[in-house]
Amino acid sequence: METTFPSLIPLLAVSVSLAAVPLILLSSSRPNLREFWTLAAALAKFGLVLALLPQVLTGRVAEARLFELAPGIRLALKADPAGVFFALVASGLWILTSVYNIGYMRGLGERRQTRYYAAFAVCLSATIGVAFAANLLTFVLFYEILTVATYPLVIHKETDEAVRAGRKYLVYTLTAGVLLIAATALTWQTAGRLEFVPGGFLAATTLSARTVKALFILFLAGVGVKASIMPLHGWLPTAMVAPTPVSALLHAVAVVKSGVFGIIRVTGFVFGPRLMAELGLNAVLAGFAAATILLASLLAFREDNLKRRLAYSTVGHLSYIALGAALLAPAALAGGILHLAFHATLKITLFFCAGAIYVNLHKEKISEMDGIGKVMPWTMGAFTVGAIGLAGIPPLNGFVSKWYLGLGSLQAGRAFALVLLVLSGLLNAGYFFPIVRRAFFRNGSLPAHAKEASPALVIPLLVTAGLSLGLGLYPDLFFRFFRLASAAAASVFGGPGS
Amino acid sequence: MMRRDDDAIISLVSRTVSPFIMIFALYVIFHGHYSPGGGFQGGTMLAAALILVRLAAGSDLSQLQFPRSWATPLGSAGVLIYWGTGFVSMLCGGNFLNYAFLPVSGPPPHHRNLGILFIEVGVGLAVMGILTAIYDDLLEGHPRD
Amino acid sequence: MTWIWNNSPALPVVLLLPTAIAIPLFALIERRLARWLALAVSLTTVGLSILNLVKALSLGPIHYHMGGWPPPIGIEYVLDPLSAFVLLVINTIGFLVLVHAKKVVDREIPESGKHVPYYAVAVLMLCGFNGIVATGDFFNLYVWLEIASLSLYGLIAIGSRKAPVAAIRYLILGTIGACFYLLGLGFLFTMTGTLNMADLKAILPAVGHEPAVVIGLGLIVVGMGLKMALFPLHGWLPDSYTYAPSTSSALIAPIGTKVGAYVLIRVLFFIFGAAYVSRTIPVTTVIGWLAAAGILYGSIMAMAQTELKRMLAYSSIAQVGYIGLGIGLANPLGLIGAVLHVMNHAAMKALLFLAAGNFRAVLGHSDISRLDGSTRRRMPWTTAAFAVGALSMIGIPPLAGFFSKWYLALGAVAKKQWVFLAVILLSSLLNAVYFFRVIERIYFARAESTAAAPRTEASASMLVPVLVLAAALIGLGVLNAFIVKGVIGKIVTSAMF
Amino acid sequence: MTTSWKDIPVTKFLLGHYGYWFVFILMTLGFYGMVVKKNLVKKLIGMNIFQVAIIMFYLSSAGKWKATIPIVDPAIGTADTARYIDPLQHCLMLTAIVVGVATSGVAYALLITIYKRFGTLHEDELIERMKNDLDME
Repeated sequence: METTFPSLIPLLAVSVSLAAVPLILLSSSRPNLREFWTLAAALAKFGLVLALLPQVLTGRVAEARLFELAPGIRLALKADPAGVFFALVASGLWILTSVYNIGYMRGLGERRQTRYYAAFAVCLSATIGVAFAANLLTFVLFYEILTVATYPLVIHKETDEAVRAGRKYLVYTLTAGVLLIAATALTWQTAGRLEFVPGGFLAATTLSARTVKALFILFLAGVGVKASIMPLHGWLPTAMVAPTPVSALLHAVAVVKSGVFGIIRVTGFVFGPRLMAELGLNAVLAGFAAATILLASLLAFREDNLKRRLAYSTVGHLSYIALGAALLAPAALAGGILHLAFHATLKITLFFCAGAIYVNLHKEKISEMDGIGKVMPWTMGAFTVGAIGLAGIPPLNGFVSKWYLGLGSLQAGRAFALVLLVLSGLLNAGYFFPIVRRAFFRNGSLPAHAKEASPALVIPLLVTAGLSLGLGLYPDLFFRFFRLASAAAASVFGGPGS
Repeated sequence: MMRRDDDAIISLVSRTVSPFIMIFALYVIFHGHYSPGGGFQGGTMLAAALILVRLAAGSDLSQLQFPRSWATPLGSAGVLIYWGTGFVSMLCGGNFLNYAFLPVSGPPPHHRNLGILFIEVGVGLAVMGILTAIYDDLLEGHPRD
Repeated sequence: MTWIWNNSPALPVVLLLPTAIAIPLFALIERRLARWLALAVSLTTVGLSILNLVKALSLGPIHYHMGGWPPPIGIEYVLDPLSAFVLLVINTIGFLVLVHAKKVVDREIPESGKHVPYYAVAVLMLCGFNGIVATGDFFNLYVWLEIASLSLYGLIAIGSRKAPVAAIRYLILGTIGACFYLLGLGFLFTMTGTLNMADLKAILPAVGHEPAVVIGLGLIVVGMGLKMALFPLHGWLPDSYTYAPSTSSALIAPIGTKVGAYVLIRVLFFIFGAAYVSRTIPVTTVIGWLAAAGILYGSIMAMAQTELKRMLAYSSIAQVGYIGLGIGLANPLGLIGAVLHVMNHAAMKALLFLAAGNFRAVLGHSDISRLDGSTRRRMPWTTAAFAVGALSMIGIPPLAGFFSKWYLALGAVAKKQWVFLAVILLSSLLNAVYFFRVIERIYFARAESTAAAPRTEASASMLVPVLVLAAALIGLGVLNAFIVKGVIGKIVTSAMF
Repeated sequence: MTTSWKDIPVTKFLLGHYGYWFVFILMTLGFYGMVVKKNLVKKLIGMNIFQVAIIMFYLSSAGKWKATIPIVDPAIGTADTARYIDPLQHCLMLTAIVVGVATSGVAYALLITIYKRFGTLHEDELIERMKNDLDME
């Protein structure tokens, strides 16, 4: 059973990057200082999140209860296992992305870098806020801030295409936000509480089945857009016009994972497994997730643009996590939560690779990538690692999470999910390995002076690739991801709703 | 805007009648606090007297009787008299317009009597000034062809 | 001090009225005195409003008998939490706009002879609004209403070449509104024989079933609907706001319509009571549905506009609809939403109109299609504040605009009015469409000329109010629970539900 | 027993409220003028008629049968207030008249400005000329 203790660390973890924003803006004319602030904030944030880890592993949950946002609803932050898990992933990868950002932005000589770094910092604050939100209103608050803060990043290039993508992004996410607000208002008004409780709190209220079902649909639509569950995924491939680090951190980790994390919060901490099973809500979620996994994998084949292919792959993998939440088995949920981290390291590796290729050779299309493996061996080596991982082949971490998902599907007595996972693994291999083959085993027409990308680009992607491998071999290494995920899953299934 | 066909009779009659209207207007104002009448009515009559002359003698000649530039300041002064009466009673410890607290000698009914008289005078001035100003301004604003 | 303490309910009106008249007189001595006098008196009223609000919250309603005559014979001024709160909002916004006014007045009012009258009339308008809100007497309210309206017509007509046409249209409709109010009041008066609000409230239950009372209430609602531009009685609004000088729009848009809303809230929930207006006669239901239609209409029309001020004007129609919706819900949460939105929308609209004024002052126009990246580079602070205001209008937490929608949404859920809920949420999205259109141009459209535009930010007097309002939007949003619990909670408990 | 035509409920209602019918007709006339007439001056005249109708309405509610003006008459005394008509409405309407005058003043000032700028007071023509008026500022 978890016990809470008051602590300011969650609040600090959220606000440290927010505090960096004015500093970044003020030092806009001195790029080195500006990037120093970003890196400092990233390190501080990661350190703060890490400081929460020992406590949460012993079952003690740090909690920062601030003033009331509305009568009866506080702005409250709680570092429970699931939250710490997500915060660790997001803040840890922010450090790497920051380093990568510097190489990428300077390599391309992008304009408006100050705005870019500032918006990035706000996004990270909002993401950690989403992770630590202790109730639905706080969650909504950070969720909406995340939406708005990502918008400048999506249309950073300021081309017509980028502006159109930005509009599409806003239409999708703001609509979702509005539905989420509606769901929250409905919950507050009917159930009278909004605090996340492991195992859910709606079961303890006397809501009619119809209301609960309506609520579930609203919530699912609300968080489903960021989690890009089909048919709500349309914005994600379009948003790939953003600079690659944005796609890497936000569209593989922070933003989309906030959506999936929202699904976990809603299913595990609002509705609870028992209520879900009683009303058959899990079948709805599982159905959508399963369809998304399959369709996204198939659609990925069509895309020649590397980043768009990665985007479809992301859509599919996000639904792994949603599926994990829908199976209502401890192992499946643990697997889903694990996949949240493991997919992040893998996918960020792939995006970093795509970005490095773009900076170095200005190539975006897969069909033009013949032979680049010979020029950029480190980059494409890391790419291969990521591809193997996403296909779920041992010894990479993608296998571990998939293994637990598979276990969970058997635990829940739903073998179809296992079949689906295997099939999806094959499809993943099907759309990633040709790229690897092209890169290494074909001769392309590349400029003679082409060489490996700059260290600021290559080191982060090697680190993430190494992380993927390390976590595959020892899932509990470094950050106790495995224990955190199991603790979170156990709390949901051991909670009052089970 | 003097026109050649100005009628001597109209001019003479209105000039003669105007003072009498004013006298009656003053009567109405100063008896307003205990009999029918008061500042509004009296002020309107005063304005009527002025406007009558303006109509008859033309707006240029009538300036000799009551210059246009006086109208708005007089109106303002009227409002300020009204306000001042209220404010003085406020300063002397009463509520706004509570004449019983006016700093004059005599019993409270006397205060009230005097207070309402001040008010009527203020209102009368204000109404006269403003109505004349409206007339003048509208005339001035009209395009002369 | 005790003198101020004793007279504080009447003092705002008592000070504003002579100042409005004294401004032209003092301006004869020194023209700049006009502005300073207006600012001084406006700041004083802000202070007095704070005092009054504190008094009303801690000591209960304050009654002030004009002339020492107790009601129902005399006219009384009543400051309960509702009126004290609305007064504080009005006076604060009024002060900020007057601070901002200097450069806009210089620029947008071409004839310098009209500058002094502008300040005089603005102060007179504030006086009228203070009177409307503070008075406890229905006929006195009518008189203040007309004083305020006449000043409004003047403030609008002072603007561009077409402004007088907009003003006369507003005048005709506004007078119809006032006449309806007066007529409705006549019906109530003949039935009850009193004009004092508290007295009327006490007598009403005995005669509530009489058709004359129903007709009277209906007429008052229509009249006030006209004044607050409740759809479909909004016809006067877009032109008036567009052609008026920016500083007038910034004064009228946040305050003008709110006063109509205040009177509606006062009459419906404090005189007649929610049970009467929602069940005996379904007035609030009608208001609610009209407001819902108005929200959609205003938002959609706003999307079609190419001129910033006109867009904001249509957005005002939608925002007034929110208040109408809160009234229409006729439950405590709806009332919280409505009252909170009175404050939030006042702050948001003032901010946006002032920012539009800054655009006009610096760029010489406020055409959305001509705004681009250079705008942001030339005036970074104004654009940033504008963005905050726009996000608040859309309803992004934790900005103020989100929370009024939150309470309205809760009210709609409590009443099981799903259509209203849908309208509130849909309008957020529509707001997003037309505000992001502007934000997109300001921040992300490439400048026509690639030459680096010099930074020509608006002057300090124009910038400070805008930034203060932007900060206020964040503050009011984050701290809304304090306001809702401390102030609006008391308003709701004193209402008749 | 013969019932007079005056006792039929409808006619009784009509006759019993004849003052109000007068006011009502006046009001409708004024409202008609405000809404339908295209000339702005006529609109204002309609507005004034409307205001006068409301003033009449108030005053009619003050009247009492066989009562006199509200000035204390020693012959009547103050015991029976029903002998005096209600003075309140007259005071109120005095104010309303002043308001009406002020409104008219502002309105005519606006009309003069409009006429100077656009050369017409007819609404349709005005809209037409405003469209052609290029001076947006």
